Amino acid sequence: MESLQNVLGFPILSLSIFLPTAGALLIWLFLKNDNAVRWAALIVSVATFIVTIPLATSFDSTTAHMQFEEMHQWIPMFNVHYQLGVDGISMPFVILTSLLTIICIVSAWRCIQNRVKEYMLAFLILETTLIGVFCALDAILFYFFWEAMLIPMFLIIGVWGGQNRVYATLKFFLYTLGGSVLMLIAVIAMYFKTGGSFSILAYMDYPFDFQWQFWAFLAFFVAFAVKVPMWPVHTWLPDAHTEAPTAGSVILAGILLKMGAYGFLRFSLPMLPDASQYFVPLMVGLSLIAIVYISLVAMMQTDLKRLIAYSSIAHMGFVTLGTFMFTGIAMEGAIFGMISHGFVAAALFLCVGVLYDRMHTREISAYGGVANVMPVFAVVMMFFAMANVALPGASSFVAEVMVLLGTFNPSPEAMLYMPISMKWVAMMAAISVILSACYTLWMVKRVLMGNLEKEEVKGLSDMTMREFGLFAPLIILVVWLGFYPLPVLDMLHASATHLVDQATSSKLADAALIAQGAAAHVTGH
Amino acid sequence: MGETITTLNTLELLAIPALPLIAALAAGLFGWALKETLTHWITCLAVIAAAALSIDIFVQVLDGASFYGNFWTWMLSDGFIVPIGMMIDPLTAIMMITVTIVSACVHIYTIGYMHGDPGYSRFFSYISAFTFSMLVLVMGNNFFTLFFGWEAVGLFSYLLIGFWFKREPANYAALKAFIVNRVGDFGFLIGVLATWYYFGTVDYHQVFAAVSSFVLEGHTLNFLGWEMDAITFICLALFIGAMGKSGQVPLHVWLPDSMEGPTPISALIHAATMVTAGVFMVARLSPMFEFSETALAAVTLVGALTAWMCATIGLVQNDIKRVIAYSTCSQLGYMFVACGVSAYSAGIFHLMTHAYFKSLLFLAAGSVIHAVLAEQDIRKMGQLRKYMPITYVTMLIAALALSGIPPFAGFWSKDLIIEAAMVRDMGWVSDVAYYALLSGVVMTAFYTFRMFFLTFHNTDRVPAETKAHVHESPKVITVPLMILAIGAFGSGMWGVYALDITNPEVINGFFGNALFVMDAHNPLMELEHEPHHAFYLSMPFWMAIGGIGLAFVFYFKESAMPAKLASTFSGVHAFLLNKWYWDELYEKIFLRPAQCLGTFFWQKADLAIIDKGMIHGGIVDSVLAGAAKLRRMQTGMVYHYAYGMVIGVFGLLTWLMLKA
Amino acid sequence: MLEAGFFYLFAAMSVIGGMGVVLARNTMHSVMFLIFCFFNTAGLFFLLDAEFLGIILILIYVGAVMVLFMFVIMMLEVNKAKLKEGFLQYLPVGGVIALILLIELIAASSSGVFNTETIAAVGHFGKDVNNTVEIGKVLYTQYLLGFEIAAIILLVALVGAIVLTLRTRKDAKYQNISKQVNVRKEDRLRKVRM
Amino acid sequence: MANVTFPFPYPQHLELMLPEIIIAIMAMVLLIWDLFLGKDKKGWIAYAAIATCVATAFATIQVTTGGALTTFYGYFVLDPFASFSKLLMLLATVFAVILSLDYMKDEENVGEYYCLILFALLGMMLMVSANNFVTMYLGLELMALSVYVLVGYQRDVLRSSEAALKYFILGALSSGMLLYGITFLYGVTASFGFDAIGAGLVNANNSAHGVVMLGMVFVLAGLVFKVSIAPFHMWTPDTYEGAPTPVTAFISVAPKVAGFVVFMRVLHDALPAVQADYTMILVVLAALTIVVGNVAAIAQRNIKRMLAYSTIGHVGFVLMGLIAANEAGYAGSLVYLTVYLFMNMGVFAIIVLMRRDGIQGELLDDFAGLSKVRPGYALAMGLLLFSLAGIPFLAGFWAKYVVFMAAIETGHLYLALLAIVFSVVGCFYYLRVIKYMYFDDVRIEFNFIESIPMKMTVVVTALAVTAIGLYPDPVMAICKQALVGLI
Amino acid sequence: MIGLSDYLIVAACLFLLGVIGLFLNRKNVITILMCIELILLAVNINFVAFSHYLQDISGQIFVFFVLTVAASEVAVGLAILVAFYRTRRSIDVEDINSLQG
Repeated sequence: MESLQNVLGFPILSLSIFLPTAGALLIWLFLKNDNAVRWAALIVSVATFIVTIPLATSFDSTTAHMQFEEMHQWIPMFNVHYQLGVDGISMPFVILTSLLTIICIVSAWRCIQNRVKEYMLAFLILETTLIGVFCALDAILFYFFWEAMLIPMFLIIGVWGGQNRVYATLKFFLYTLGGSVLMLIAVIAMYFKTGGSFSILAYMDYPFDFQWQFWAFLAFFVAFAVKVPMWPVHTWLPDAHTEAPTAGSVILAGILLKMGAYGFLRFSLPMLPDASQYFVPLMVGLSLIAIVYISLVAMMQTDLKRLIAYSSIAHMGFVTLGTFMFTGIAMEGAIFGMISHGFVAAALFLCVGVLYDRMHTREISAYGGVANVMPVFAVVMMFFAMANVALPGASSFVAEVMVLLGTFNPSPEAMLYMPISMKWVAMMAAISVILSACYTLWMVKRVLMGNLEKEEVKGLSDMTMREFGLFAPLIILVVWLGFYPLPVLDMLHASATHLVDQATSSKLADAALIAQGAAAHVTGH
Repeated sequence: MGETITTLNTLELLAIPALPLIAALAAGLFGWALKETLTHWITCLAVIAAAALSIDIFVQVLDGASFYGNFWTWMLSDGFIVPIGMMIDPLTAIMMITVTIVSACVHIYTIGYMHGDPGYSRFFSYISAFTFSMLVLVMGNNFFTLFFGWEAVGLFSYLLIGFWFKREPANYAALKAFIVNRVGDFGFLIGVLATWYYFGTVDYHQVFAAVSSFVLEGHTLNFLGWEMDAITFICLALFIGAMGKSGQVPLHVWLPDSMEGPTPISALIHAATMVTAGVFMVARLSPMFEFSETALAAVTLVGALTAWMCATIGLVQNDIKRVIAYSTCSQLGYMFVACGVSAYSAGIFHLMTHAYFKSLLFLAAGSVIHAVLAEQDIRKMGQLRKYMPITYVTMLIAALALSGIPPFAGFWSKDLIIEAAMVRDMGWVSDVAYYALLSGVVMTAFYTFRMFFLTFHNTDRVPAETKAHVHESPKVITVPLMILAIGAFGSGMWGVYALDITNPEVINGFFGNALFVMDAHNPLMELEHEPHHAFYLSMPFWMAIGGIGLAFVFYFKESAMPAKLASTFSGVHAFLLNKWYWDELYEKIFLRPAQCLGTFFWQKADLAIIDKGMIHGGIVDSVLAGAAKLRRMQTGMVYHYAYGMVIGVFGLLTWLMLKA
Repeated sequence: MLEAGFFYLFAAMSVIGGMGVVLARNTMHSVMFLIFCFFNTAGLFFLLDAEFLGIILILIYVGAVMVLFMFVIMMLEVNKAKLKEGFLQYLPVGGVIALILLIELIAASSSGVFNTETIAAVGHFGKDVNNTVEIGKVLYTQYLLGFEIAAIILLVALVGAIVLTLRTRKDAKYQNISKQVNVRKEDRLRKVRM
Repeated sequence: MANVTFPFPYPQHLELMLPEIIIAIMAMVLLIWDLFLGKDKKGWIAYAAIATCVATAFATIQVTTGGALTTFYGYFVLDPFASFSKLLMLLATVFAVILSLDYMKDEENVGEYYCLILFALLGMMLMVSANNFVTMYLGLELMALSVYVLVGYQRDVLRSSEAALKYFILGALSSGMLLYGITFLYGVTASFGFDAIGAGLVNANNSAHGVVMLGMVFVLAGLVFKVSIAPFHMWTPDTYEGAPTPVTAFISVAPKVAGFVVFMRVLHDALPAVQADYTMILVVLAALTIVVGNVAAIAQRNIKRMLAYSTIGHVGFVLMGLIAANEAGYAGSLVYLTVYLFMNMGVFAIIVLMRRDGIQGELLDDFAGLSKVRPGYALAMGLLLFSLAGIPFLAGFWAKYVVFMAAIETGHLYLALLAIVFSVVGCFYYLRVIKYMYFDDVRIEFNFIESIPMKMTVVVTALAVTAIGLYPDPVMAICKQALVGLI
Repeated sequence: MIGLSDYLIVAACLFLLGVIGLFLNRKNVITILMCIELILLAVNINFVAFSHYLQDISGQIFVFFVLTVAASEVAVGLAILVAFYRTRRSIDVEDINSLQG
């Protein structure tokens, strides 16, 4: 796949990747005062956001090619390049990241009082790595950012987290690291297979034979499934979410989970279409488990953040389900679902944060009747609860419907190895309509509703303007995307269609040719 | 996408849902700044204006005007397009006036009823928003617009039932309502998915146009080993949605509980509008249902069962609103039977008349409750007619209408349904339906008048301390009652004689081609062929009279009889009093297992097996055990270290030697 | 024949000496066995025309190194030692391993390359060939680097041994060289104002 | 018998040995100078030692040419390979001396201490320049004897003497094994030169196979002992713990470099004929080493012991490059060693900085709350530990990456898989230290040594791992260049 | 006739005696040092034997170096031993146990 030149004539991706780190360095070196650090971090994150906006405005949505590309030698010895570029699939995530980082920084304004500087630095560096993951077009660069992300996140959970933070953060770190190392092995193996290239785009074109695809898929699968997370490697997420500080949960739910699904989109489907088709039953099965099983688990939670964490897993089940239907609708629905979930889950965690800042407990049973004393907050939380339930009018509805439609009518390639009709899968998935309502609204009932009985709750004060300011953009975005998803869908469309083409066109014929030596020269780039 | 067909003013149409929406937003977002007066003026005026516009539209539709068009593209992807658009035809128009008029009355009524409530503006915001949602539901021109309205009314119903969020039962009722509705929505969503899958579109016109050829192509699908027609599958799935919204067995359980909400809500949502959405949907989709005998039979059976069962429960309830609520379920059952036997127009007709008299009943009940200081138990009322004459009279009108006494509205529509069920030949299904409905009439009349007599006649059982407060309600409450009483009295005759709503000639009748009935199915056509009989020849009429008479005997003459009967048939009584134990059943088969399963998956599968067993027990423990073992091997004794080295050399050497 | 007899004598004696080193309870006896072993090994060296090495084995090893051993043993007063249970506990496994290793070593040593057919015994040198001279010729030329390094190794051993064992006791009289060197006039000469 | 004609030619190109000569002379000069210094001025010896190392480094760069040159009748070789490893060892020595500055202040015989470090360095430099077993053995013993003494330098501290004793006994056993192996290789090829042995083994007759295996196993046993490969690793934790911390730092890096360089030469030059056999052995040993190192470290409470096991784990990774036995593999091992030098020296610098009352800073808990008191040190330590754990944007990642590349290229996929899985296990104990530093509250009063050179060491190493992590290409390129002479 | 392999076998015996003595020994460290001497002795026998049979003097040179190094090792080893004894007051192998785990 050849790529477009950078239309801006300006390394905008590099800028958006390294601006936060540069800012972090300056803050580290020159600022002492906590308030100054807060403002500086805010300025840096806003600046980064502003820098990423041209990505959307100058984006050519008619093409699936990589855009704003940059390419430099990085490690010539191993043919590793510093290669960046975005297409319709990754571009929204870049903006999502830069937006959520602002929200994270603002959300920590008051509730983080110790080690403010380190906190802000961690988030800015985290932003660098996250944007890097979505922009990287070189497998090693991708892995580089993918793993580097662990360091700031480890510290964020571990330093500013809750009671059980050490366990949670170690679990998070080791789980994700353990998953992703296999990806490194697979990537290195692919390097040798393709004759010495780490280019993701080259991998997409290279005809791997089935055996290869099978193992590579499994290796990638482990890496991405842990990150998504998919059952049964999901148990780190509730712990991490529960113990993380509010902003940590926001970024975790908003971006980090998306990296796994993004990995499937960027690696598994286009590079290994035949294995992807082969593993559809597995992916579908795990997605359904995520939707049904995890929803039931979510329902029984007694801890607010755990509940939302489990609900995130359930929603990511929809994303993985849509990803493996190989139709444009489901694909777009899945990607849209990730974006939407980025807002909704982030907002729900912020809601919990608002409560936690006042009460310092996440136990649902400690609350009750909050709506009496925090009416504005109650409205906001109710709004996002309904968005979590995927009521029409919220962005999540668009995603859910599109995924379900795609699942009802998958491409024939997705059905190759599927023992049962996808219709039943779609129906199973649609049970989420009921279950999500159960766990979300039950939680809402227990927290917001009821009479004021607990003394602590009586003393709560409603949201401040700053807190409301955090939610306002999210509310606008959720409603906007709920009623007018077309701009985003439009940006996705060409890339998603292209991805579906890649995922549904078998590489085996080419691989056979290669094996015969008839087309030995087709070895990628 | 179908091209826009319009003979109506688009702006006027848009204004109808927009006005309540704007009012709702204003009341909701700026309620804290607006005074109570301003809030209710804004919302009431907006809804009254919407009602006026709806009437205007209705008049134009009567003249043959219609509208079909899209305004907005909601979702768009590969071959999948969801517009937001409107379709105005007689069916829509009649729903619009019903919704807006009842809503306007409720708005006005609310001014009095909710006066002084801390959530005053919030309440107005909700009901206006609800009106908007309901209008979207009926005016939409595709399945997704329908679904949008469908979910939105569910949402506002949830919010309104739980309006008094300090009250625990209200919160539970709200939750129950929403979740049970979501069960229905699950079916609906499947139906929509299947529709899109088979028809490639979600636009009414396009789907309807394609149905007959689609059926001829004979698509089937396999459901758990049962081969069924695709159209049947779609219709059944959609009907599950209708069951949820309209409180049909077995998804009726939320409707009586929803009486926890303020009374205006019960009138607006749980009598007149939202719960009728299911009926409306089946009628709207009659071109699809008509092609599936199975689906029609299911609709009929479910309707008949609900009509009968909820009537039996209504017999023994003591909460004034619950009695009315069960009667709502029961009447909705009638409407579904009408649809099931393909008498859609009768169903819609009953829907309209029911809207008036049932909302009247609720509002009057609300007036009573308001008077006796929020007491809802009819055993603590009696002789109230002396204090509240207007309420008494209006409620009597509504009770007569509900019981089906001519010439009140209920008679015309209910009688038609029962007769349609009689003449329609669907094998045993229609017979069952017919007898169920017939026996339902007796019970309806009985429990309605039981409630009525106990409230307004009988002995005065009002506690002394509340007696001082008992008085007729203010004008804002009584005026809507009177307006609705007009509807409850006259809408039946108006429908039959002015609109000719029951004209079986589909094309020439009131509904034109808004409803579709296969010629072979049309029971109204058969009724047309039979001579019109006088009302005193009608079976249901006598049944109703019988019911009222029985109530009269029990609660005027033989006051000891009811208790005696209850103790004689204590089992049956308890069974009915406990609503056939549906709640307990659901708790046993859904709620508890789901909780158990959730706990099991969480504690056992996630924590015990995956986390403790595999991760900790499997990986972490073995690594730690390995670490401890290695630590023990490092004894500190130099000879052990030397031993290790020698073993190493020995092992390698022996291995190589053996290999060679 | 005579040579073979001496070989077997020296070989047997050195192995017996070795066993004595390992088995003797008294550490001093072990040292004696080791000395015995060295003597016999020196005999083997002579049989192999390596007179120089044989001599220095006796002179340096027995004469210097083993004396050092004895000196330390006497200094530390550890000549009595008891056989501990660990010996018997590890003996079976250790013995088996040793046996198998021995078999392997012998198999390798007597394998094809080293048997008499392949490497025939060379005759002994005449008197004109002086082993010491031969060694000297190479040692100071070709192996000069090694020789230099060996010198440094000895230096390091010297320094190391001193560093580790030299004690500057408070009550002992010893030279403080740096003190002596850094001494200043004022320190030595004290003017006493009378 | 040897026929040598006199006058034997004087050794040519002695200037190639200039670095070694400088070190040897300076060591002896310092030994004498020490006698003339007052107790409070012993620190000068250290600075002189650093200066010597710096001068030697320049000399090394000066004398290095693009190819392999020999002197001393071919018993000493100077090629970029040797020079590069000498530079590494010099750097390690400089760091070790800096770490010792304060640590050894109160010890007796400080002058001899630095001299012994220089002698050990000399031994290692000779080792890496050895192209035959004689020079190699003597260099090895020179290093070993110096290091035994250094380890036992705190003679009044029991564990120091004990560590030295254990190291000595096992080291002697290992050199005995090494020698025993050498005898057989000599017996088969009648030579001590690596190249000659290599050629001899290629031509050796088939019946010699058993003997060659015997020789190979014993030689390998002797060599792997020095680089702490399981099951010849057991001295490592005890010695690391007992030795004075600067010495631990020194022996955790410099002898490993020397050992691996010699190992590479032996494998590549002397044993190519039996590559299949030794690869098999090394695969098993590498797997065992990685498992043992990473797993056993988890159970440790003492950071020096933990780092000892961590060293064992890392050595297993380095060994993977040797197993690959191609250009990428050897270069990978060198990259690994280079990166490892910075990481380990940095970590030990911080441990030394924390010393108080002799042992503080050795237990993991001692680091509790470090980030609150000294955020700079905590940050540096964090970077170094993450680097050791192999997390990207830090150098440790690339170190692992290069050896994985090499291993997978040569088909050792399973070894790579095992290694990478256990590297995850290994992460745990590094993270635990970070946990103490960042997540826990201060438990003890910190009392840091305030020493500019040591702070510089910390800064330099932390910057180095970050810089290499961000742009590893120069190091990789240099390491690849450095293979001239080996390949 | 006495062949090369006979000498090698003698050396192997001594080598193994040294090795066994090293790890079976439960007495004191001095015995261990002596076992190491045995091992080196075995090595020397090998070298000398090879040197003789291969007619190559360099084997004997190596023995010369080995002897030198061995002497140095003994010096250093005994010095360490003495230092250890001074703090531990014992040189029993069982008592070298403060570092473990």
